Amino acid sequence: MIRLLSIVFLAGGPGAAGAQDLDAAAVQVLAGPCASCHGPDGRSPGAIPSIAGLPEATAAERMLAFRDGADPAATIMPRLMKGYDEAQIRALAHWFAEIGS
Amino acid sequence: MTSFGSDMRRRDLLAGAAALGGLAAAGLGPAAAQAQSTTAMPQIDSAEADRLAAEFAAGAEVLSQGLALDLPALGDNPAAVPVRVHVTEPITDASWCSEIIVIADLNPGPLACRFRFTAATGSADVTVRLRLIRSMPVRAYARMEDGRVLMARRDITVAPGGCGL
Amino acid sequence: MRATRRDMLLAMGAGMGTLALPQILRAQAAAHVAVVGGGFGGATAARYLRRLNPDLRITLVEPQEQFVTCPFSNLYLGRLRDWDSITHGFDGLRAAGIEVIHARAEDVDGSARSLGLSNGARLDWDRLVLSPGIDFRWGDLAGYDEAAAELAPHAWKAGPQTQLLRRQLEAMEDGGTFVMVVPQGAFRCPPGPYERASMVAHYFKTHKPRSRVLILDSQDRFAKQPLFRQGWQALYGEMIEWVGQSDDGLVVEVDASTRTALTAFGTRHKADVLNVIPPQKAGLIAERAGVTDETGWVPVRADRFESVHVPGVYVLGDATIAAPMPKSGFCANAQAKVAAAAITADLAGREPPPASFANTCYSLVGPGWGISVAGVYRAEGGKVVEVAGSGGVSPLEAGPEFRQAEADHGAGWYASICADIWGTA
Amino acid sequence: MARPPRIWISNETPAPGEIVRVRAQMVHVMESGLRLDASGQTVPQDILTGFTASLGDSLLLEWTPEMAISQNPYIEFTFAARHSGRLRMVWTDRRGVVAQADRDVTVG
Repeated sequence: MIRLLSIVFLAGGPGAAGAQDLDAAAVQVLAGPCASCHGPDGRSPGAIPSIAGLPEATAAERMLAFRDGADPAATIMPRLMKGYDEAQIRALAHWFAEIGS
Repeated sequence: MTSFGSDMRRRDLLAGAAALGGLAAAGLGPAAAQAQSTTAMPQIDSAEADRLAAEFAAGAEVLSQGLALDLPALGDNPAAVPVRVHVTEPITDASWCSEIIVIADLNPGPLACRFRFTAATGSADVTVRLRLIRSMPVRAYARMEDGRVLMARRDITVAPGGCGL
Repeated sequence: MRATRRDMLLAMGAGMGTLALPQILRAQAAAHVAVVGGGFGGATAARYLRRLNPDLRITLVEPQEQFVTCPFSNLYLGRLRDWDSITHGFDGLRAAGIEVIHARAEDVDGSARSLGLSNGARLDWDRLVLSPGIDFRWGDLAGYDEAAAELAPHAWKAGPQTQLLRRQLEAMEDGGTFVMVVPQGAFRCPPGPYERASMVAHYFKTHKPRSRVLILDSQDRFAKQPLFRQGWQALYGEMIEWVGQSDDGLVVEVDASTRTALTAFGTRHKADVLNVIPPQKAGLIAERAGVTDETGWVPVRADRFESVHVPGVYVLGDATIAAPMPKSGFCANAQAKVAAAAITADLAGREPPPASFANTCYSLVGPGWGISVAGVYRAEGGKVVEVAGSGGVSPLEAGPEFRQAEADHGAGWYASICADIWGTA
Repeated sequence: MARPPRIWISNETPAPGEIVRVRAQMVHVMESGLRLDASGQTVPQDILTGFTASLGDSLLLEWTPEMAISQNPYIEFTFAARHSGRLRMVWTDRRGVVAQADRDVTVG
């Protein structure tokens, strides 16, 4: 069900904090809490948007905007995204893009 | 309890520092914001607490019986931790407690408070509420009129429960 | 016996070198994980273990055939939710290939790696997950015991107690007083009492507008305090009164038969409905398993939520000492995923992936008025730490759209996490 | 003073020698002296420095709080009721006496 993914960092770049730890198992753990709001595998049954299958670049951009406080309509996501570095955010974007594809 | 530097929890320190800073109990703003506005820092070890204890004992042998120290093992609100100290042996006209001190080892000022009693008190049983900056040993010493010094000690885990406290 | 087989496998692996690896993995994949507790921690652990390794044998032990969630049970009290919507069965877990046994876990033998059940069965396990929730320290609050709880319900474990409290609220005459007693010491769901006060006030406002809510608190501050107070003022005016410890809010004795709460400074509060939330500790099976410490809660290794006392036993949720993570359903769910990954890795002889947790707690102050707190956590030096700069509560100055969005997100969170855990929406 | 101290006494008419329990709490900011204000200046320390309890002419208890004592200081103590008299409790800080509370105790 969950495929083992080889994460390729297109934009995280070498030397990004924590990037070397981000094998598939690590990203899966990182993505664990996402499901609590966005639904299993990012497929939401309720009022919170699904994130499975979002294009990777779009998802990363949105998460980074949340983190940087650049989305005035956001509620809780800025507070959550401040807990992740850019490499982690890009790995999450990749993870949920792959799940939906 | 020996090494205190390695197991420091950020929130533990933040909330504790806020408690000592004096803001936490007022319920103003998130803990992180409070913490940024205080200079409260824990002692790095129990040296100052030991010095206070030695000063209190003044050379007398310290007995680890006869004094009870009650505090919760888990301090989930570091701004107000109830601490009870009482002499467990009978207080009589011939044998009574004249003084008690409470020491919070790693607080910025480890001496938390001092009590003095008289022959008229007929008892030695006190409860106060402490603010604690982090997990630490708490101890109490009692001086008996016959010259004995009694001591009790408990470790407390300070772990504020979170959720927007 | 299990341990012996495990030792043998390890020895075989050592003896045969890398060529034997596929066989070992297959053999280890048939390991048995027993999970005690079908709530936010346990059911999540069972489901995620199954996802991470479809070959594992997984048994979930839960006495109730239907699990009623504490989250959103306050909305049931406020008549904003019906009972069925907070009740979840285990068919979803069975469909995922998890064996579900409806019995109570009675004892744990950590060295023999076995688990005794109330139906007389014994289960051998290779790894055990305990997610026992809380039990009450009956007797810590004078006058409040299990019999008293039938008159003055705690409703702090969702189920018959919740229904009893709602019946009492419904039977109360307009103009009555609902009194809530908030305990000393760590308790499940720090914002829970204040959301409950909000929901009872909503029910009063819509059905019994002359009634009032009185909160007697053992502390001088509480979770999301400024946000709750702002919402109370806006939605309920003076209906909710909160009395902190410094204002004589600490209750030292309860008389359930007269529904009276006595404070430390001698004030007697007579309630028409009395809700006493008692002091708490880890669920009883944790104590029996030998994983609790002198605090009554369970210390765990933060990177995997394995007991520091009994290897091979993983403990999740409200029972654990995981501060700064709060005792919330979201945290239990997040911890379960970390533990499932750690168990899977451990059984395969790998290091567990780095732990990462988050929490989001929504509270409903009134219809369309939601507030939240969030945090992101990781394991560091054996402790859970909050990631610097992350988390925090909803802004105090937010407008109605923001509050409405958070109310909607709260409902969305509930739908998602229930789907994630029980496969129910 | 925001309001008078809160007092509870287990028995105001105790038997001779009975151990009487007293709870007392007053409103005080207990400013630790470790806090910085919005402009980064240290807020001066302002704590309760003393508390005494006496029964008639007999001193029962002196308490010297330090900055570790929580805001709105709480104290609970006991004494043996050997004679009737006025139980007087006095709180002081750097400004002097900030609160006083009296209760009559009649030993019978």
